[in-house]
Amino acid sequence: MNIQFKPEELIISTIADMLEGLSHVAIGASSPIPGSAALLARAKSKGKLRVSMLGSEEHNAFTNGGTELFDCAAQGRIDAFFLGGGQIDGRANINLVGIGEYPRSKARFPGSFGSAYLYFLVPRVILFREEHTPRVLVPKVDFISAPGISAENIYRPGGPYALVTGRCVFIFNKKLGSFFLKSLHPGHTIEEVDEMTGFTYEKPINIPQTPKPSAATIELIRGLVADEVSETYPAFAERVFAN
Amino acid sequence: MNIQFKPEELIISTIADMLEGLSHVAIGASSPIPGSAALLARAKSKGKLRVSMLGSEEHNAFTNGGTELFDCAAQGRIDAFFLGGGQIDGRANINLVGIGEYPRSKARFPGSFGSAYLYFLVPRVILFREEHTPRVLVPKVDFISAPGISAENIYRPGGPYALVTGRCVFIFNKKLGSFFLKSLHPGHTIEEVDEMTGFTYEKPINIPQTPKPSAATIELIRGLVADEVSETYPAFAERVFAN
Amino acid sequence: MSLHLDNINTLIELIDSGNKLALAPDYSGCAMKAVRYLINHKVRDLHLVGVPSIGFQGDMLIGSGCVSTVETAAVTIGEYGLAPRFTDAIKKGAVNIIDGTCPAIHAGLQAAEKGIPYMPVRGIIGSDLLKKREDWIIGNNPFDKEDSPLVMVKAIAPDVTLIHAPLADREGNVWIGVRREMMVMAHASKTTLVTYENLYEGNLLNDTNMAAGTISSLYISALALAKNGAWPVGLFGTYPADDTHLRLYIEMARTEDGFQNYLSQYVLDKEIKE
Amino acid sequence: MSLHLDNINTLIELIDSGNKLALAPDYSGCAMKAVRYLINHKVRDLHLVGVPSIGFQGDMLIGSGCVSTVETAAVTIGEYGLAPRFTDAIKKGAVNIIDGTCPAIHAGLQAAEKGIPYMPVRGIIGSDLLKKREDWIIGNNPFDKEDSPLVMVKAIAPDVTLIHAPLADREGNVWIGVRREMMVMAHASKTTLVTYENLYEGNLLNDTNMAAGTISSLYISALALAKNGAWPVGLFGTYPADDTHLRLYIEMARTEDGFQNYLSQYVLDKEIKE
Repeated sequence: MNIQFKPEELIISTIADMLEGLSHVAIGASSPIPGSAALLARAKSKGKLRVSMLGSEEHNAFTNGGTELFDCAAQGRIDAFFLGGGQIDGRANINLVGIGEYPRSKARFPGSFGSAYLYFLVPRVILFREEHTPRVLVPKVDFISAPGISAENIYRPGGPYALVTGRCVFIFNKKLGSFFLKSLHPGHTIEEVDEMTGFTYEKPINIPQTPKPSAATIELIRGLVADEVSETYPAFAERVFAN
Repeated sequence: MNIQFKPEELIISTIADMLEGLSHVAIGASSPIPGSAALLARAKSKGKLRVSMLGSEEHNAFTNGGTELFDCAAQGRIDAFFLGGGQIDGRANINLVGIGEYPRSKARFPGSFGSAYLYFLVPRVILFREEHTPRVLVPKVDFISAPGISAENIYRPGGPYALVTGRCVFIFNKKLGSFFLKSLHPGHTIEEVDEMTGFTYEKPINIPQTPKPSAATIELIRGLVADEVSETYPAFAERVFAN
Repeated sequence: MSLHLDNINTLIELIDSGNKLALAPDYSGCAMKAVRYLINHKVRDLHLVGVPSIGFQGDMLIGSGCVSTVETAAVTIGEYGLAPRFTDAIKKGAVNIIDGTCPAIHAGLQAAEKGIPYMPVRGIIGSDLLKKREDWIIGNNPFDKEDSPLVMVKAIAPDVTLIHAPLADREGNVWIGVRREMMVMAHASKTTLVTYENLYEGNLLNDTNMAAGTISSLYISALALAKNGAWPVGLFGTYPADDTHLRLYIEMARTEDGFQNYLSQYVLDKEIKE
Repeated sequence: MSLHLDNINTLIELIDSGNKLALAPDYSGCAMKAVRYLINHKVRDLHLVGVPSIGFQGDMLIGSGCVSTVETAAVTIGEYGLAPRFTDAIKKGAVNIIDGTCPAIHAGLQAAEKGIPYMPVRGIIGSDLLKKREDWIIGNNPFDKEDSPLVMVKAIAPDVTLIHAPLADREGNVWIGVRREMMVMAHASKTTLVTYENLYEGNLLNDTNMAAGTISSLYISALALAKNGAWPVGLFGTYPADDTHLRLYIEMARTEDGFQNYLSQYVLDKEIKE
């Protein structure tokens, strides 16, 4: 059986698998794909997974203002979070500030948000950036909004777990402080990933393909997840899930 | 014209005069007389004075839980507060903990509450203790819940302003670090106060009498104040203000 | 994922001897019914934390021998007088007292809420309270060496918070209104146990007005319905204290024997059979 | 003691050039109408504090030349793209940027709320943010020398907080529901100015349900009614953003000229005559 799916659906399914067995996943601003993945994982967990999604009324239990997400993470009550980056390097450093000399960046991004904190405190931080080019995945970020690794004496229960792009999945090896190519998305090649990645990374001899979503998963994505995520991201839901 | 009034009414009127011109007075637990005085001052201010009274629904604007009173004081938004003490000494140290060796006090009081903080941060702290005996007004307290004076390098916008008892009014002189007898309540003598006060204090040659409440003030106390304070202290209002 | 338990007994089993147990003062949310169960369970060596003070429930737990340490800004039963079993335990040295002050207790809990090791607090310096506290250290303002020293209060992370609330919903969300210190307690504690007066039909978080005063079920470990659960103390906005009964308690608890009589009449084996 | 002003003009006169002005992000309470007045008043040298980020109002104030410093965790207009006037000002070095991170901004405001000089915050160490901040110092846990160093964030005390809220009452109490960061802003600021969407009949503090989400008038310096006061941004629980207008803004503000056109069409002298 050959199931048709969109690239976004593959990524949603892939990220959702990384959330299996967790209790609480938080989603920051402007994150429709991580949000969809979390809602999919929630559906699969039969409600055991709690999702706190910024901007959602239905999936947001925070009642203590802007500080609660951060306090909650510090209390160890958030298992996974998502971060992106204008630049991401091979040490999993992320740059949400700008390109070029700081502060007069020649390309300025919005800013670091809570990354410099949540990257330290949330055990499983999944980096997600759909664009997989040497412009984004660089040897060394121009500005470290949040570092991928820390010295041993730094309190850091959290950190990078994986990097998911439009082409592949990397797993971060904390001991080595580098990424390991875990799988290539269907239709993408190692040569392409090599060429489009600005940093060096480990890879296995035989590179597996990112598992395709099952028919049941696709059904869940297009049904419940599409419906639920449209509350917060109507434009995204319309674009990706509408037939 | 000779107006009849109760000792409590004199004290209420005396304390209310100390609150004239202020913007915000807070009242802690179990403080019916300071509470009545604050409500009287509020009535006289035509509502300009805000009263925040623990236990009141009508006169309590705090919506941020137990921490708000203390934060509010630190912000400089509380002009006056009241403290008592199982013991009070001539340096305006107060003891809310117990008599004798700590911690196995032979007489144990409830505890220090917020005194160790509010005494430092509220500009005008009025000490009030109806019982005026050598047992309460001691040369030196057995335990300093909160000190009357602090070294110059200690951040202390607040501190003791006056001590009002059932017999007289003392004003605290911060420079000298001692009390000054300001007035004797009608019917009380300097000999009696000398005998009943365990600490030494300054006094003028001619000791004034504590001003008696005017007829208008008495009317206000028995009318509006009695009514308002009965919300929080029904037993007190019944005992003192009922004819 | 229901956190609702059938009865208070099961709820109380989540409290172990030796736990650091945070409790509210009489004017806030006191789970008095649950406390009577706790006494029946013969829990021992509790380290009570009054947030920032405790009243009748503290006195009863101390009198029942459940408590080894009391950390609080006060043990107070307000206008009723001095807390008789607490006062007696202090005199006998039967309980270890950690005297604090309200804002420092709030600061310690807020530090735990934020996952930071301590919080600076103004005031306190020169108080004898400071002499007895190893969890308070005098520090400096790193931004202004000329500034006053200030007290650094160590984080207070209770094992368990036990409170009574007016409302809870089926999801396990708990409404506490402006009694926000109970939210801080829940955030700071590993386990939060709640008894509640009434079930709220619907989801408290879905009503914008109610949500502002609600502790999310995220922080609630388990809860159980307890009608009149704060009695004989009052519950804010719900019912007043039972003045007659509280005066009776004060009268009986004046002596050790009288307190034991109170226990057998009103506490021991009573609640279990309810 | 009414804090109510007849019009937004009088409210805005309470903001001076050079003030440190705290603002909310687009998803919270943005006093957009008041911001248009502010632009008309030609206020200069503002030090904006985004709590913890700012959006359209920040971009407009920057583009109008009202701002010398932006202190924020982000300037973001969400899905609409990059904030055009902010990005341009950074490129030209026309504005001083103090890049922060959300929890540190909240911590700085909470320190001001508590009257303490600083608050410890976890994380951050190793971020380049730290290199540029003199108001962040690395310190230690005084209770455990083996523990990780941690950042001490200096208190942030804004001169003025300017927000828009769904409801206010005649007493000057302001309802903000779960958008609690606006309460912290008010507590931390010397002056708090509020525009509000609707007048609440009665006293918000007398309704137990509403009180939990209300900032007491104690912290409100002045307020003014502003119908549709958050437009074109949305107001939580009240109305959504005007998507079409915001896209138009983005389009026009792409260039300096386009932005000036936007100002003359929608901002300059408009509000004054309303």
